[in-house]
Amino acid sequence: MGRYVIRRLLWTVLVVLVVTLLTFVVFYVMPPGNPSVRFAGKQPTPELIAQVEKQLGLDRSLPEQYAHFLRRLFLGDGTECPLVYRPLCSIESVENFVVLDTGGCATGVSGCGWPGLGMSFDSRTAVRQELIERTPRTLSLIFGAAVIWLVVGVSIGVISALKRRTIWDRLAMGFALFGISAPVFWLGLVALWIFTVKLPFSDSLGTGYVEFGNDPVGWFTHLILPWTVLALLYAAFYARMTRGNLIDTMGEDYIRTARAKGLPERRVIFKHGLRASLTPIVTMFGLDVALLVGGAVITETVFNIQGLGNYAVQSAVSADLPAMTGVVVIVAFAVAFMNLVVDIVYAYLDPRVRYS
Amino acid sequence: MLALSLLLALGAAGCGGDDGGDEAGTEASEGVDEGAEPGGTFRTQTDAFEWTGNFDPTGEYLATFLGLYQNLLGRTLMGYNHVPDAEGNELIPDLAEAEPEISEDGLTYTFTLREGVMWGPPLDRAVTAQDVEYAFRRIATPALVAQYGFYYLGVIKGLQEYSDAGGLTEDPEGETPIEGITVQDERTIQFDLEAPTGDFLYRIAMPAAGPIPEEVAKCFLTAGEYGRFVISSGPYMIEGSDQLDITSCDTMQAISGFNPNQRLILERNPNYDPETDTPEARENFFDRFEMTLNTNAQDIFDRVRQGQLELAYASEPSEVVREYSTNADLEDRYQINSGDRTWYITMNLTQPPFDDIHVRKAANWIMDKEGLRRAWGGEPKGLIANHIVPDTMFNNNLEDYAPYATEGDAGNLEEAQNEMRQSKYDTDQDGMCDAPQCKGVLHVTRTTDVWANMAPIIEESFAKIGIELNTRQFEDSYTIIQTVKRQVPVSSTPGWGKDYADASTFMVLFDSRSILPEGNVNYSLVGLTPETAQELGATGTVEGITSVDDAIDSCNELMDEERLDCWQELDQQLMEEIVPWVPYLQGNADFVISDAVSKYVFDQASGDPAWAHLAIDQDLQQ
Amino acid sequence: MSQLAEPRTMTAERPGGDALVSVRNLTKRFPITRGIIFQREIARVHAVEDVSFDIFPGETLGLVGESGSGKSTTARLITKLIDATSGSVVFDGQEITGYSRRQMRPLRREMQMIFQDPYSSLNPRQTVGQIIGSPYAIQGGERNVRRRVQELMNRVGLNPEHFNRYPHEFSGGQRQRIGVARALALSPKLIICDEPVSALDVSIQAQILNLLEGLQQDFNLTYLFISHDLSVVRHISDRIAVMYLGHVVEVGSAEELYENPKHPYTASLLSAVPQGTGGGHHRVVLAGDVPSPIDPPPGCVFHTRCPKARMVSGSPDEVPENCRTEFPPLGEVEPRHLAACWYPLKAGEELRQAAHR
Amino acid sequence: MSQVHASPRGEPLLEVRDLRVHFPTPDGVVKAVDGLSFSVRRGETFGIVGESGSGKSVTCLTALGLINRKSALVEGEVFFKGRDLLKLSNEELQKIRGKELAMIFQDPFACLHPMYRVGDQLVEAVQIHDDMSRKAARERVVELLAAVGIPRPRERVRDYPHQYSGGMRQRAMIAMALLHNPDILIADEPTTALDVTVQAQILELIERIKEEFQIGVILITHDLAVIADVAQTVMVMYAGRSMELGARDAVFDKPLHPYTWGLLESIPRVASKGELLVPIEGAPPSLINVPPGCPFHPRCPHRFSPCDDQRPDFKDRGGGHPEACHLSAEDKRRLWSEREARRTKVAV
Repeated sequence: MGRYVIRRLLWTVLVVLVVTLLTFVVFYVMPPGNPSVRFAGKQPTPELIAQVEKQLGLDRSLPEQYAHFLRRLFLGDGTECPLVYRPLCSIESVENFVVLDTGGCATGVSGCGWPGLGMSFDSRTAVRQELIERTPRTLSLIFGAAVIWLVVGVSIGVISALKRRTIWDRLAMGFALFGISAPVFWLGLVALWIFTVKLPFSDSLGTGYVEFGNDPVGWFTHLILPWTVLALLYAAFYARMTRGNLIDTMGEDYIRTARAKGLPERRVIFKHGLRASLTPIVTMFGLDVALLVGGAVITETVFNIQGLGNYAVQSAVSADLPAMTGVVVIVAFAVAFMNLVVDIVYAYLDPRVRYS
Repeated sequence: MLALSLLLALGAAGCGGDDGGDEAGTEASEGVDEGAEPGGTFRTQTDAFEWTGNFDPTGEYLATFLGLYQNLLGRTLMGYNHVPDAEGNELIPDLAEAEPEISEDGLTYTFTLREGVMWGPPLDRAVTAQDVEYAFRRIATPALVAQYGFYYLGVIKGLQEYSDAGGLTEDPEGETPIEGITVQDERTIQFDLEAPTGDFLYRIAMPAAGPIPEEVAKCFLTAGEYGRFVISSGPYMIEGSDQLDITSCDTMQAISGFNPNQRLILERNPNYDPETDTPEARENFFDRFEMTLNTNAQDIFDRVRQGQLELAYASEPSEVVREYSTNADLEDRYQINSGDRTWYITMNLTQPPFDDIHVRKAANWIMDKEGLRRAWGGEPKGLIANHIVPDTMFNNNLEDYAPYATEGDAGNLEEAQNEMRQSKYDTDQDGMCDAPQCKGVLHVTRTTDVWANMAPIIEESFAKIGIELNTRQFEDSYTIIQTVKRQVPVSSTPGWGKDYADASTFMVLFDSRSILPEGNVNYSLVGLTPETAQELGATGTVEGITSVDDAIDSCNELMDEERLDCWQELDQQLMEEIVPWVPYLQGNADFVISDAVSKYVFDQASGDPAWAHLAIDQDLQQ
Repeated sequence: MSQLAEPRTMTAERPGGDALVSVRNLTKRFPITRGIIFQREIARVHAVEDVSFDIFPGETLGLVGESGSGKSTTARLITKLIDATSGSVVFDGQEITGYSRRQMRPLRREMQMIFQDPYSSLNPRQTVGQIIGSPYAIQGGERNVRRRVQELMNRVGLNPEHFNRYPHEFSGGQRQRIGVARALALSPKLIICDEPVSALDVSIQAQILNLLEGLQQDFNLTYLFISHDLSVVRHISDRIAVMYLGHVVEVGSAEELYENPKHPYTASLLSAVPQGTGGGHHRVVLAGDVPSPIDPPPGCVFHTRCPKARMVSGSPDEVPENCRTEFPPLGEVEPRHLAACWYPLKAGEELRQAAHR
Repeated sequence: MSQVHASPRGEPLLEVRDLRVHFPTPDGVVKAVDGLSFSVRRGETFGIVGESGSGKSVTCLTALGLINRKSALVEGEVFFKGRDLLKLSNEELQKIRGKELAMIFQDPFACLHPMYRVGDQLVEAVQIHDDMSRKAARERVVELLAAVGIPRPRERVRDYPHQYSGGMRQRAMIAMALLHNPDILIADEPTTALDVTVQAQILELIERIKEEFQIGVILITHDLAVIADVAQTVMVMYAGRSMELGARDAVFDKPLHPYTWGLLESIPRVASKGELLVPIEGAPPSLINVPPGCPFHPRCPHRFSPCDDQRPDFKDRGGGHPEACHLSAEDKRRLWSEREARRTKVAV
């Protein structure tokens, strides 16, 4: 088990490297425009462009840029760390690289450090800092929504599987169809319009993100709408999947065995039926959550939650390579990590699967 | 007249302008003024921060920054009163106690700084002439990427040489004096120019030319870094500035009130003395200013409507324009002023069929400009443009100049076909382009709503003279048309605004010396020579293109009325003899404000709200 | 390695005849790998071990064994759907062991397969006519193809008018007839029937078995008939090979083998078959399960369950040493009757007393 | 329809009277079981044989209440120890299921829940009917696993089903069925998915258990040979109806129904080589469109005028061997001996 996890983690690192390399190659092969031009003003001169290129490191070849990226990723931002984000205390210089000792540095923003992700072209802030600030927002969004969609989706799926071909089933599947076909941005705008424009009974339902640490209640109320909107699509998917799985499972021979044992129907469904039909959902859930780390773009934009998805789009539009790679690293890591978690959970849930 | 008004205005500083009456298609130019009271927090949101130089005054070229800095954060030697219309484009002494002494030959400018202008916390000392000189050293430091450094390099004596030597370095020992900048004493600074420069004072009013304190800025010798440490010399400062520990470079940490991606929070600068300023220039009503990011533009307008925000700093969706311009109750919440900007369709002089001037003229004749304005949201969005430089910048002298005027601005097929008949691409002389070059002509435009709405109108207009456009929308359409090698024949992407109220800031778009392989703004390639063409990879008809470089140079040397006349003539020459554009809209600057804004004033110089004059009624804030 | 599994011994079964298929020392081991980047082999499934036999033209060779005995793997090795680990297969005089995919192509039509589940082996989006006619389509006009397909359909007992129907419109037995017709279309020399009737109802089973027998006579076909159902195998086969844990343990004529099994496994297997005679016979119930093919027992693979070996040793817990250490070669015990056993059964010998639960 | 007793000894433990199970579907009513009567006694193995779709499994699932009552129309009576199972509520049935009436199924690979330990699944079955501590329940499970021949049962209770071989799983299923000493064990194709040697083990186990616990066994299979080997009484089913019911020897040696004849002639017998297989023409009918009259008549070579419109009664026409065929007793004897002769002639 331990060895398995270590091997999978090494694999994760490899995946992250491959994905970042791809990002570099794509950026290099299909540049969305020279980002240096933008930072040389509206009447750029070749000298200014060259200067910006030099500062952004774009004057170097792709392999050099990538090597530089890797060095930073593994050794930290080091001396590349501009004063803007240099940590305040406990700096030790080791062969030109500043090693950050986080102990005792409670105050102050330490945007640079390990793993180093470089400076955003766009805002000249440390990408690492940006990600540190944005990740909790996105995670708050995803996990709240995930809880909602799991509870709602699975419950609806179970009800509709058990009350098959009744009005309940039809209502539930109608909901699922609506959830799947309603575009998220439309839902988001409608939700906002209803709850902040037409029935503005609470400002706290509106857009924006409130830090949990500052105001837990505000954090919660501000996230209710985005959670619901984001969860709706997934709840619909999960309801459909749970229904299908449960209907299949309830036709399995071992369910018949459970009934033949004389188990009450409730126990047959909840102990024997659900266990088997929810196991595949675990896999989907893990991957869905991981992909949302960089993919909740529309929800984040509509509800003005400045999270990772938002950052991904913003950096792609402005050709902000370090920011893009930063998000890619996080998403790749999240996907690989969630896969590992899913595999472990799956092996726990389904004894037929073993770590191999 | 405007160039004249420069000096006139200097004499009349503080007394208001003499000719601010021209409406120039704007309404409510006086704004709202219902007994403005001081205090409160002015809240605005934007749907995107797009700093180009990360807020460092030396490099930052974003118009938003210009307005914020000049109104609230920094004093420049020369400044503006932050009022609408031509009066708002007039210069006043700001950090300087009076207008400069200018030598007879126009080469030497001597400024005296006001007494009592202090740096905000944590500096707490007087602003000196050395601080101004230091700003110019920064402009001349290549690593700091001064994006409009061309306004000074090669203009002020010795500055280019200083730049060539590398500018500021971490080792101050090697510093050499700049020949053309002399600090006579703490409060007196003298500039010596290479040649007479008619708009030099406008240039001096730009943020980069304002004072910058060396003790802080010396720690930041890479582009954009100082933006997180900007020390105020104006009425407001970035929140948290007083927390900045300037004992050494290593102790400094970014000021908390500004995060380039998320927010700009300003509070009153305790060291600002209103005595050093005039209420005409700055009234400074509110106590605090917040500009934050809201990725949902619709939500910004909803919040303004509900009074949760005072002003929407985002472009209005057309529904909002329609609602505010048709609902009488909302009329005074929708503020429209001339934005001193021109929106136009650019035609590439090297690419067929636009390498034929008759085709370009026909395009001007046929274009349904009224249709395009409708796509923008209609009349509130601006006046129909008939030439290059916005009328406000010519004191409306060319208001009636319309070489391709058509009825209802909807295009004139007869005139267009007359032109087309003279073109080599109309082989059968029927007024319709019939050459293969007119089929599938690449038309680059943006993906956003306005441009998507315009595309079919443009296509339809061109089709009337036989030109079939192949419209392609790009997220980064500017990058595409700014790359010469892409050889884009026609694009409706661009628009241009002034840096300051001199036509030179428009004419640079036709200067052949500014044609660059990438980041090129002379999209039409006016003045392209076969040699440059080869160098840059431009193909097509590269011979026989008229250059206006000499005309630009000669106008630039002039001052006052002559200068204005010179530019007006050049504008007309461009429109009739070269025809690089189809200008269609003199864009307005329109803003939606909430009930709580008790005083609204537009700042003509920056094209933004005059932040320094805005006031709020806290009782109406939600 | 068995030194007796030589061609001489094998052809001795039918002197004078040239085998259509000659399998010699065929071995297939499936590696079990672990690791993501560098795959390490951690174990092997001994699916087929050192198997040798011949199939003569016009005969039906039955291949019986329980699940996991390697009978289907052997079939796939003969048709080269998978590659052998070692050993050789000679088909119609050609050594095909090293043949590439391209070289196999002309031979493919000469050896066809009929599968257990006819439905999953038929393309649901093709009509019956297309399925059966696809081999013809390359040559000849459409009319001609249709005529020939309909002839075939008629021959296998399908209504030729159902030419344009899809597989799902047919019952299980009819689908198997489609499978048979498809296999016949190319006039193959060898048809490998892999459990062709196991999924069918008894009444239908008989129809298909009769059909296969009839076709064999009409077209002079050679069958390799794989089944776990010993009654069916006995009914249709001329000769039978019995497999256990990847090894062929006994080969002989159907009659010989059923009446007079030589290998204790064959004997136990036969006695386990319900006779339909009212339970009067004595079953030899083998103890335990078949060992794992990943780690087969050393020596004779059957020794862990062999009642005869226990009879020889005289103790229920002991077996003779050679059974434990050395795999017995497949040798001729009686004329044309081969068995791989150190202590083959004598005629009429009872295993019952050694059998235990 | 008259009550039918095939075997005279003992009192009936389970008695099915005129059972009908019909499933309404959009395509029509599926008459899965259509008027079926039989009874099972203690100590008897009652074999039901028939092809797929003949209704043999549905019969037993109905008896256990495992048919969704909402989707099926069930008529008739199933008397078990004096109670009509069809009139019991779901809760009452639950108390009987797995306790007095136990069932094992065809595919042991699919019948155990793959995600729970075998032992836990059995313990659950113990505890659902007996108020017993987990520990005691586990003891009972180990005891029974040992009884059904699972080696090292104390260790193997902790295994998951996939760690068991097919035979062991079927043994575990049998152990589960026996936990509460049921009166009747219904075995639905218990050996079909198993290898012959394992099949022999399982059949022997069932036989031994029947003797030891004196229970009634209903063995459902399509395999005539298995039935012939282990059943005392045999019922042949076709299209949801009983065709013939009698003592094993009577049914196999002197079968009275042409369908039984067809079945016997279609299977190759290990014992006798070279017999001609005489398949039954055609295919079993769809249960939605069961042919009128005798359901077998379209495939019957001996059909005559009443067969196609009159449904033959299922009744004892003498000899305690009821069947449902219009042929006269004499014709039946004659035709069967003719067919026997033809079949064996080929062999000789």
